[in-house]
Amino acid sequence: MQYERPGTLQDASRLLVETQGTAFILAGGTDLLVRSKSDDFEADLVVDIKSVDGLEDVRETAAGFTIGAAVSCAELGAHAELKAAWPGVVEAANLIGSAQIQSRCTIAGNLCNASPAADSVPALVAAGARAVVTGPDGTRTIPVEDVPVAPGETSLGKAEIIAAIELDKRPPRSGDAYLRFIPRTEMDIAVVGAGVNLTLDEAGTVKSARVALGAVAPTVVLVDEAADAIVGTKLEDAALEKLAELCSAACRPIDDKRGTVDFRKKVAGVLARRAARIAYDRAGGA
Amino acid sequence: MSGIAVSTTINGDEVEYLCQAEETLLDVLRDRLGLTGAKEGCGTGDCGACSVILDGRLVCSCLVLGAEAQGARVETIEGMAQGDTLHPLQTKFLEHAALQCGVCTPGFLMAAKALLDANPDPTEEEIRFGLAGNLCRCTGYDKIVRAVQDAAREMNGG
Amino acid sequence: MSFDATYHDQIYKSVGTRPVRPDGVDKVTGRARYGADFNMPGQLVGRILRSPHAHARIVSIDTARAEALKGVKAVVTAADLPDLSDGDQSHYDLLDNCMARTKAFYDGHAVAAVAAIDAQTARKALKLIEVDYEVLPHVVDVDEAVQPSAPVLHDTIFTGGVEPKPTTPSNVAARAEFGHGDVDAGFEDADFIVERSFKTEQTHQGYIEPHACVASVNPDGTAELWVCTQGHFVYRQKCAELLGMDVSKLRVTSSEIGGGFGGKTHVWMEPVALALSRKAGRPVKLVMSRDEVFRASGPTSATSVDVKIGARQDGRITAASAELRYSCGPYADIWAELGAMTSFACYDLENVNTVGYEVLVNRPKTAAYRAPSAPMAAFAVESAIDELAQKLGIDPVAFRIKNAAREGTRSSYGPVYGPIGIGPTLEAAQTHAHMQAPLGPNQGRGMACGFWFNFGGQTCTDLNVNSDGTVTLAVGTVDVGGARASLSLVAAEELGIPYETVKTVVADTATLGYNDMTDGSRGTFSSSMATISSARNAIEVMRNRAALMWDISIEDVVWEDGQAKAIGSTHDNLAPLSIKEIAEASGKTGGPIAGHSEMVADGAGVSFATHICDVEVDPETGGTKILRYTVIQDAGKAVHPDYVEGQYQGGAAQGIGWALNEEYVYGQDGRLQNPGFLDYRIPVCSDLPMIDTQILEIPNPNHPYGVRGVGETSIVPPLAAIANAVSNAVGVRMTHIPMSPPRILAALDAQPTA
Amino acid sequence: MVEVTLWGSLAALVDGQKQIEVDAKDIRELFRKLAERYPALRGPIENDIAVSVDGVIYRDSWSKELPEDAEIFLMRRLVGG
Repeated sequence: MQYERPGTLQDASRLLVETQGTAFILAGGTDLLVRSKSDDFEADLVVDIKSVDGLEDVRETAAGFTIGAAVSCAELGAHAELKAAWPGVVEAANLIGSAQIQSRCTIAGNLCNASPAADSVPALVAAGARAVVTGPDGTRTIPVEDVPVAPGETSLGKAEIIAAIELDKRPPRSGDAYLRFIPRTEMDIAVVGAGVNLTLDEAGTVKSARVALGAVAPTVVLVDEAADAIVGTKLEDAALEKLAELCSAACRPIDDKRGTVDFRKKVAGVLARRAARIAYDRAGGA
Repeated sequence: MSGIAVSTTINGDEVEYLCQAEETLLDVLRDRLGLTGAKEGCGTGDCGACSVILDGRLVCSCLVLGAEAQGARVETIEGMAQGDTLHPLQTKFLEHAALQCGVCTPGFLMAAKALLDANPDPTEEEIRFGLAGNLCRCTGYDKIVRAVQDAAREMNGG
Repeated sequence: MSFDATYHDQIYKSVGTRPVRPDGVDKVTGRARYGADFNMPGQLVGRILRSPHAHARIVSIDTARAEALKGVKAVVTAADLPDLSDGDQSHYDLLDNCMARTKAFYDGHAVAAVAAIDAQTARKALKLIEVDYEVLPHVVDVDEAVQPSAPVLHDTIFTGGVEPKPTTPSNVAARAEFGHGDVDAGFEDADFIVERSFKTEQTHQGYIEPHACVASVNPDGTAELWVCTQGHFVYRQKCAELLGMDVSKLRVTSSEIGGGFGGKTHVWMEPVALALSRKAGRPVKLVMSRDEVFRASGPTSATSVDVKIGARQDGRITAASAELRYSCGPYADIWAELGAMTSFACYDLENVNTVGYEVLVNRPKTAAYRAPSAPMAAFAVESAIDELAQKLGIDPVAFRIKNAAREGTRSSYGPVYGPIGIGPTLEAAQTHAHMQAPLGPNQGRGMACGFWFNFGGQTCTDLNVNSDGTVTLAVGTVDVGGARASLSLVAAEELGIPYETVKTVVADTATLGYNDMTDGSRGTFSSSMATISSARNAIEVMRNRAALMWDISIEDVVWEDGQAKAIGSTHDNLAPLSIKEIAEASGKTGGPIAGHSEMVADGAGVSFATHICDVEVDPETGGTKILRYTVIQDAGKAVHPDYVEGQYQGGAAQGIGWALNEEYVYGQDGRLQNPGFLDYRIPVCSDLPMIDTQILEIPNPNHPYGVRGVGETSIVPPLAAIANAVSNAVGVRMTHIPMSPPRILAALDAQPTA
Repeated sequence: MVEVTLWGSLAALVDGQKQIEVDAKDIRELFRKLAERYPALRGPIENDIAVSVDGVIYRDSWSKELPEDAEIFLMRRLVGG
């Protein structure tokens, strides 16, 4: 195995283009190094992008936020402006693993690992986040939900690298939230995750909303019909029940070591309802 | 296969080593540098027994490549005491019997140090969540939490 | 001089205090050396190839390509180990578990091993070993394995303990029955009967330190083994027996041990490490990965238990019965028998009957896990007891007190009890503030009792008085959680000297006589007894030396407060001689001063505990939070109360994990789905509250200080205490452990809506 | 003469008897006489048996004396964690 630590995206991309063997991008490494412990794992090249120029910080722009691919989730949690604007995204990112994992893991890595249970992804999808993808053919910006295509698989080309995640500037009266269910209080993979992002009008009625679920299908599920069910409401009980019902119905989960189909369906609705309530409060809804 | 040459700082000392690309920082510390205080309990970042502080941040050294330590500052349990003076956390762990088998202790001490460095006066809940990445199977955590509380009190002059 | 082990009440100076442990500084500075922290010159890296199949015949193993790989120094299969087919069955099984001879019996069963110059080479070599398997049907579930249609693991096993002997082989290795009276008549006499079936899933001890050893076999056949173990003398014995070595040629040193809880009482890979070293002619280090620990060490049994208890309206139990099926892995053992013995041990019963069935399944060999087999039986029994109390409309604590065993009660496993602590722990629970604390919505309180036998066993210690009057105590029981501090306290107490002047070490097998393992809660109980004996022998020597120094008769010398005093009116001018003065003169008065002891430390005394637990259950997710937890247990005498509390808290925490989340999950293919700490969910710090403890001290009459074992009993009540709490919180009786959120939610959903 | 109770699986080895009278003053003598009378017990006595005397379990103590009126049980040797 070869280890490289390029200084530019171009060099990183070139290393990936030129390799004949199996290559992996290393940012936080909290997924890649775990996989590497398996006797079945083979890698010829690891490209560490932590020294790549421009990937190491969070930039606030007129349009919103650009989060470099090498920014650790712990650093996200310490970014006051980002946290104020997108508390749901940040809390989702901060749920990934322990303090030790937080020091290393990144949301771009969480996205590229393409686990159906990734914690930050439903929150990012609900937030309408975009991935800035750089490769030999230039740079393209795609919705975050277009990155994972199946468990462990992404839409990225061989030499493409996510350079950053972009989040919009917040309109007034907006809030987001992410909740997950785990059996313990820490250190687990989400059995179900739910992200809700919404904006209210001046009367406190939901003007727009996005609802995304994790760990209930092969990839993150954006539940438009559930979002529609709360638009135009003030999250009255009936609206929340409808939201929960539609979220449960949108699930296509499996039975596995972490949970059952029935459990995931039911809890997806419960969490979406609770997350919506938190997002609504954060948006200033009464 | 030639090794990767790494220059780093460990517990304040400049250290140079050669390692293979596959080797983790934990492998390097234990097998190449003889610093066996960090333990491998799982190899997958789930138990925290290999915790070290890398550039001021707590990490599982089993999830860091040895090559990544180039130019970094690494703190391990072996550097926690200053000469023959134990760190207050070490003293309080002893006084409170916060260890039974002791194999998780170096990781807990590093995690507790990182926690108190960032938050000198944590609540019980903050301590419990701050240490959630470190598994202990002997103590039920009770005496560990009390030791950290007491150390924080002492370090804050109280 | 014969040793008097009977209890004598006394005022203690050292025992009962809480000093810092002698091995503490090593452990907080990272200097303590555990299994994997030791290296030898020229050492190779060992790795084991494991079966990916739950059940498969090994048709052939071709190691040629692995052996040809550059850097590979030895490859070992069962063919390189002694064939014990015609010998003792338990030895055959033990070695077969270390390296499969004819069949792989579980996912993870070792089939071959390599020793190579480094980890990468060893990993490559494993991939070059070609094993031809004939995959066989498998069974992992304990209830499925007893069905006549189940695949049979061994066609040579016919259920034992059954007359007439069965004619067809079966996965039920043995049946064992206990009890007395007439349960049928007792149930006839009952006004209320509770009858229920319970299941518990398989759990692992979850020690943080994986198994690790370094083996070095010399060309002359002598060998050294550095290993993390609960009993290095036992490992020496077993390795020597399995490999056909002289015991004297194998020197075993126990490393610091990073947790065992019963899991490090058997050899798992140590004979393989020795075989690799012998073949390679170099030292070999063999360390299990966490994945290997889960797949191929010794978890506890999965169980299925049917319980029936009847009581009269007045609250007296009239009869109790249980049928218990315990999984053993692929080899016959006595786990169900222990479950059958312990089930009703807390109670005074006229009519009781328990039957245990040892069930073979395609899972790893079951090993002891802290009070082995008792927690599962207690879960079933204490759940049923709680339900019966509810039916009777009696407070669950009062109901238990009314039926509790006491001195003179014939236990459900046979013998009559001496003085015991079940009643006092229950009475302490009844008056504990925890019992009166208010509960909120979705919260529930549960309590339960637990029993464990405890035992003593073979023990040997050496106490050396150094030339400056300090003391070195060498013991042979591995220190799993602070025993060196406790034993130093005991030596200090007996000698009348300060704790700080005693240093206790764990000696290796070449420097001390045989000691049984640290299991059965025996470490402090038995080694403290031997330490007291050693100290008394050393005092005898020192009285002699003092007599010589004074030139008086030994009858005129007594030992008090760490010094020799001359008694009698003719000697009242003689100033006492301190241990230091006697030690300093020892070169002239007869040489080194030491006290030795070898004994069978019997009379451990049974142990009881009562736990109280409050939980809150989220009715929408089934998530359970432990709000408050209290442990009340009899310690006999708490030598070092910190470590007694630590045992109580640790056992409770393990029980909490078992009750709520820990379980082995097998796929349809018979492979373990969760061999790691990510999905085998042991409690993390944020999962638990502080765990309150109350130590009761009801002296054990068979120990000079009244000490009882304390290590194991604390894991017995939690499963039931938490199940009772959850059942009370949600209004549904929980019968399947762990009570994971999906199981709780499913139980709630299965309830008819009111 | 002491009365010894056999528990669990052991009774099957002595024709289903649960109680046996043996003239023995200590555990050594008890084991010797039981093994003479019931050869099937020889193996278990060697490896698997402990003796409970008035509720206290003795695993390895041959010299333990057996008072006439003592409650004596042969039990399985226990294992622990």
